[in-house]
Amino acid sequence: MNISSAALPAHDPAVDAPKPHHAIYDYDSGPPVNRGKFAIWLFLATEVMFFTGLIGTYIVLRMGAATWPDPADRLAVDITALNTFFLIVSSATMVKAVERAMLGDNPGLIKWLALTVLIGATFVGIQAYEYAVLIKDGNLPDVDIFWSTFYAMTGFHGIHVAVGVIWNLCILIAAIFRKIPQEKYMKVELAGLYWHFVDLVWVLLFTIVYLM
Amino acid sequence: MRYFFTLMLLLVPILGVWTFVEADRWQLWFPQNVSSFGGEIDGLFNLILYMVGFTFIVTELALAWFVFKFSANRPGKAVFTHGSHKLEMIWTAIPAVALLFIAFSQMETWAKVKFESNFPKGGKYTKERPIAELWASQFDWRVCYPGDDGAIGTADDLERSYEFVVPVNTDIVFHLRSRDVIHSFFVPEFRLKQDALPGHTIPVWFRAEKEGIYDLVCAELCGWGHYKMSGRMTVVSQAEFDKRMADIKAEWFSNGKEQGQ
Amino acid sequence: MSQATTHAANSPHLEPGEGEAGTVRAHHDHHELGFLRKWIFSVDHKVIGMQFLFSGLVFLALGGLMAMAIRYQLAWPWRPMPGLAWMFPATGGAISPEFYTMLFTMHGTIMIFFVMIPLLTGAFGNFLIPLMIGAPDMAFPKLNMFGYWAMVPAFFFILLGFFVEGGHAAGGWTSYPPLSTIESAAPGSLTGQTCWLLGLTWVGVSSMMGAVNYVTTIVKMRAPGLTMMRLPLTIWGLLITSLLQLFALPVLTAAGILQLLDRTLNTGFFTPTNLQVNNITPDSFLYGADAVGAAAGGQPLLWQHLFWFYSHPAVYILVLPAMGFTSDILAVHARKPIFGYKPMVYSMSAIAGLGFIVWGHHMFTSGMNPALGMTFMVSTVMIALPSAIKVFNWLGTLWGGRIHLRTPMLFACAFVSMFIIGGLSGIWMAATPVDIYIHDTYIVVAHFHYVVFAGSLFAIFAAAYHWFPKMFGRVMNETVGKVHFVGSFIFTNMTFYMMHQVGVAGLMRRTADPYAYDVYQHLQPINEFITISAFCMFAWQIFFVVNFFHSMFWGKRVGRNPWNAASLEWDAPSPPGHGNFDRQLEVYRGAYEFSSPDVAEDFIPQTRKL
Amino acid sequence: MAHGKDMGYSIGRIFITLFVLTSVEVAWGMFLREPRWLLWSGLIICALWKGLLILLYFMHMRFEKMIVWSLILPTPLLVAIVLCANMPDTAFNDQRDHQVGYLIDQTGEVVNGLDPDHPAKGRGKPHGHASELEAPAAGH
Ligand code: HEA
Ligand code: HEA
Ligand code: CUA
Ligand SMILES: [Cu+2]
Repeated sequence: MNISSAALPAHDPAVDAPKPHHAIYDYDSGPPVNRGKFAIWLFLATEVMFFTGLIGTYIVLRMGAATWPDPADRLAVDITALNTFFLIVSSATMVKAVERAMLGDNPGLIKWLALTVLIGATFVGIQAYEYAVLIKDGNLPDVDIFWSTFYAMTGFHGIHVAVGVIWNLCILIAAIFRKIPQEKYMKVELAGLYWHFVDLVWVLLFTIVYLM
Repeated sequence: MRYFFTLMLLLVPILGVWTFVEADRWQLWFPQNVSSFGGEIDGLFNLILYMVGFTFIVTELALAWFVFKFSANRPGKAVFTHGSHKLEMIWTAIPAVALLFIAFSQMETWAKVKFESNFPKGGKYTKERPIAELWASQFDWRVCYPGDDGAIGTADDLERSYEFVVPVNTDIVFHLRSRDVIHSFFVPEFRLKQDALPGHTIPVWFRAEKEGIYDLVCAELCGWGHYKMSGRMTVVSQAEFDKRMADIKAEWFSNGKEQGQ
Repeated sequence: MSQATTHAANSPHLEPGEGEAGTVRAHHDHHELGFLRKWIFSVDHKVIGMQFLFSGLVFLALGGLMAMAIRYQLAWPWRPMPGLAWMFPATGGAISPEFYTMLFTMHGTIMIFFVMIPLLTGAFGNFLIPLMIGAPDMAFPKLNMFGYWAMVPAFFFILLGFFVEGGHAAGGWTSYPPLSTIESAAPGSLTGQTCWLLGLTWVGVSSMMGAVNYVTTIVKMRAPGLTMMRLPLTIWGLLITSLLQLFALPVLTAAGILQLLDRTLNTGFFTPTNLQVNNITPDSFLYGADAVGAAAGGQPLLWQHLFWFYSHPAVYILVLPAMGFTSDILAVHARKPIFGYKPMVYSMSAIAGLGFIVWGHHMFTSGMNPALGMTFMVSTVMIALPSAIKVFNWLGTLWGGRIHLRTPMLFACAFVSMFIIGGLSGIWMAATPVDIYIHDTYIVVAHFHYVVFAGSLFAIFAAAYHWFPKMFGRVMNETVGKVHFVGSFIFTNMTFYMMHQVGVAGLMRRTADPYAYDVYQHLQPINEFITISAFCMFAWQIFFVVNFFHSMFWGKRVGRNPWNAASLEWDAPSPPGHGNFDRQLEVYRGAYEFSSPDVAEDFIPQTRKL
Repeated sequence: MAHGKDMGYSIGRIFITLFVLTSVEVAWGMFLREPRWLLWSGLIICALWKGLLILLYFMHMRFEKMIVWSLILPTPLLVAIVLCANMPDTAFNDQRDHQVGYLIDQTGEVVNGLDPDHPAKGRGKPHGHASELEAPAAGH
């Protein structure tokens, strides 16, 4: 063989052996954004694409339908409108919670976060009630394409809300038992970003599914 | 060793080109073409073949040559360069032109075959009055000719399974439909393929220029029996076609409609 | 740059993401980890990479075995497979048509979702990203661990499918409805398809977690001085791949969930009304026939659009990291800087960007609006342009080099050689009128095996040989490696090149017995030739398997930097310990300063200050 | 800490605006059902406005750097691409035998299941009136 088998640099145990104890050299490069925030926005971008799949399906199917029932005839717009208000209120309380966390005001954080969790849970509860009534009336997802799309979209949004409630609840528990120090406010802010996103999706869904 | 590896890399373009040259001899080339636009499609295939074939030979030879030349044991260091702006421009611009040429050269034929606005007009068969409806289902083909009234979906329709008879040298338009899952109408000799989409009626046209019997192949996976979902495309003269239609009609009405169902 | 290079041993313990710029922090819990913490529930990116690597290899063997069964059937249809009568008692060892459809469906699914994506991004992505950017670990080590653990339900469901009634999914890896949604349409559509969908959803979850982590790590955790334009191309490939996954994959997840609803709740997103399967209207379509009916009235093309919106970018997910590996390996072993580094980065980005608007080329004959087909053709043809730039730059990198023909280099050259073949046949298919004829023929099969098998898998082999010393502190045996290369290269070409020819002759893919048609009968000898080549290729991989495992324990020990490469991973010990580096790195240049006349050696590590 | 200690805007003001917009939207949706274009454009404007407020203020995007924007900016483009490509094949596909939403009814006929004039003929039942409908005849 020719140069392809040229001698490789020799192994030197003194230099090359793995060292069990390393210091962690952690350097923060790139744009001045918190890593967590950066990651959560990436995640929200994937969520946008996920709901694009669902809402896009709804839009093209609806445009391709001969007729589309007036949602007001089939859905209880009034209590859902109330639910929409709830979600907006909970977004506002979430902002307050983040603000308190930034200021290092743990009791304030607990108060506002608890309120957020409560209102969020109410939203889920009302949606569950809405589903129960609809299902009792025989309006199952397999009845027609209106119901199929309705359940697919509101169902996945509902799951997102439930996840948000659980996430907030975890932070709430941490705040109660361990106290979230000021410099860790980012924990709250990340949950907040997700929570507002879920609210934002609902704003669009409510308009498209219930009002249009 | 470098001789050996260079030879291996060289064999790729050499044997690669050789198989394409010899393919026809081994019957590994297109089946005969009998449709009016098939020649154009073959031509476009060959046009791309020559263009990419040229690129293939040049790049593969360059690769083999570089590996050979520059793996030689020689003194000194490798050439120290980070690239060349001018070269980048050249090898961006030339392929760009070539690729745009390829893309635009395809459009006319595509429009001719698939655009509904380009379907043959004024002939015997049109989009509105097709020669037949071709139904695909797991795992067979059925043809539904209109009866005397020339319209499909009426009581005097004639149904026939497996064989689709059409007259030669005539612009044929038919409707492709599916009863269950997606299938695909494919006649290699016609260079024509179109999926049969359930819930859709897709108009398809062709013009067969040679009499004969051709295999009708299902080209989209449609279940376990996909491989045997064959049909037969029979192209006959106009006189023969009229006779066949009369036969089909006689058979259809003497056997009772149920049998064809 | 002003960052602390001193050992700030007493700095408070911070969680990742909260370190201020230039923080150096020390770990105090240096106790030995138990087996479980170290190998199973590890948060160390190197161990997680290994987990992906080994599960990927196991699935590679499984997918490869399925390919062998496929080839057997295509050469000698319905002939009992020797020694396998116990597996298929009903047929005496022969492959039934139902089983054949299941075979290629699962072969495609496993190879793409359980082999290539986990190997490229999961294994090499995990292992290389922190090392090549000089970071101690991923930005979110726990998330990284969950990324692998999300694969566990995926493994479970995809394997479960083989044992359910009716067998595994059999609608092709593309799973077009209504074949995949109507239970009576195919045996695999009973329960197998549901397992398939669940498995894919979990792969999606895993990829999403991984991708968020990779992008954050690459953007936020580069060593001081390592600007984006100094990153190795492997990292660029992985970064762009991750972005593709983030933006494309959720659409497939949504579509998969809709198909799951179609199957389980009888919705009808993808099923038009009034179908008659097996000549009867399926029960579930009839009003009142059973408790749950079916809301048909959907659109089958919708699935195809949503599926390909992901799965076309997915094929670039399969190739961009491979292109990155190839670039690195070519430069190192040719001792030359990458020719045109910036054009390489831009062309990868262009491939990814264009990759989002070409998916319709899989649907030219599907009944898609032909005007759409026209626009998709133009964008598809144009995607060859950035690929061309890459090919020419690889050739430019080789030109004037001092090439060491070691095994990784040979595989990398083979990648270039065979990616060209696969890419060029893509142009035929991109041309709409030509695709009318060649769609779903073996030309397509030849095309994508040239890019995914001869391309990406060869790049994975190259990467395995190249980074093996970093993973295990030992090199793989050179001679056996070369033997592995020679056989693989020859048999791969013998197997897949001839598929072009049978494709031009019109042979269709996904047919259990092509010779049921007269037009294809003369193709049997050539198919036998392909099959025998494929068997040889499969058998030849024994050289890789033995070499791999033998070298892991008994290979020749090497130092930190056996190839004299310049990028950061070679600065760490081999194998790197917890936290990767034993000093604070500082980066002064790009990763490809080979043969510079400024120094005596033929390379300047990124970290050396001149 | 990356930025100052207060949110940089009045939470109350944004909240009130959202509140009012939602009220307007619901009222609009309930009472202004004809003409369609007016209904839809009004609703879309309200929804987008609300969404933008949430994005800019609650999610703090107004105060974020370009890098954060760049993570989310590709999505509207991709959304548009997905929709545009699907429109001709699903929404405006004239090769379809039936438009979206057609079903087989009790009599075996293919009907428009979404037609509000024949709720009992198709399968959609109006909200809360299920008990008024007869149970369908079993078997087919
Ligand atoms: C790694 C995976 C990978 C890659 C990189 C590609 C790359 C490309 N693919 Fe491929 N493709 C697949 C994986 C891949 N594909 C798979 C898996 C399928 C089948 C799915 C299924 O149906 O099951 C498929 C199917 C497929 C089809 C559908 C065929 C059909 O079903 O009818 C088409 C059609 O346009 C296509 C086109 C292309 C093109 C144009 C490229 C281009 O990106 C290639 C660009 C590269 C080059 C062109 C070579 C290098 C360039 C030069 C040397 C310069 C000069 C060149 C010229 C001037 C021409 N591919
Ligand atoms: C990455 C993707 C990938 C890979 C690597 C392969 C590899 C192979 N494929 Fe595959 N193939 C697909 C993706 C892939 N394929 C897809 C997507 C389809 C379409 C499916 C569909 O239509 O739905 C397809 C379809 C397909 C068909 C068409 C079937 C049909 O349409 O009827 C054929 C036929 O010849 C085939 C053959 C082969 C062969 C012979 C190999 C060989 O190269 C395999 C050789 C095997 C090995 C090289 C593995 C060796 C094992 C090891 C190295 C393991 C080491 C293990 C340890 C260390 C533990 N494949
Ligand atoms: Cu019908 Cu394949
Ligand atoms: Cu593609």
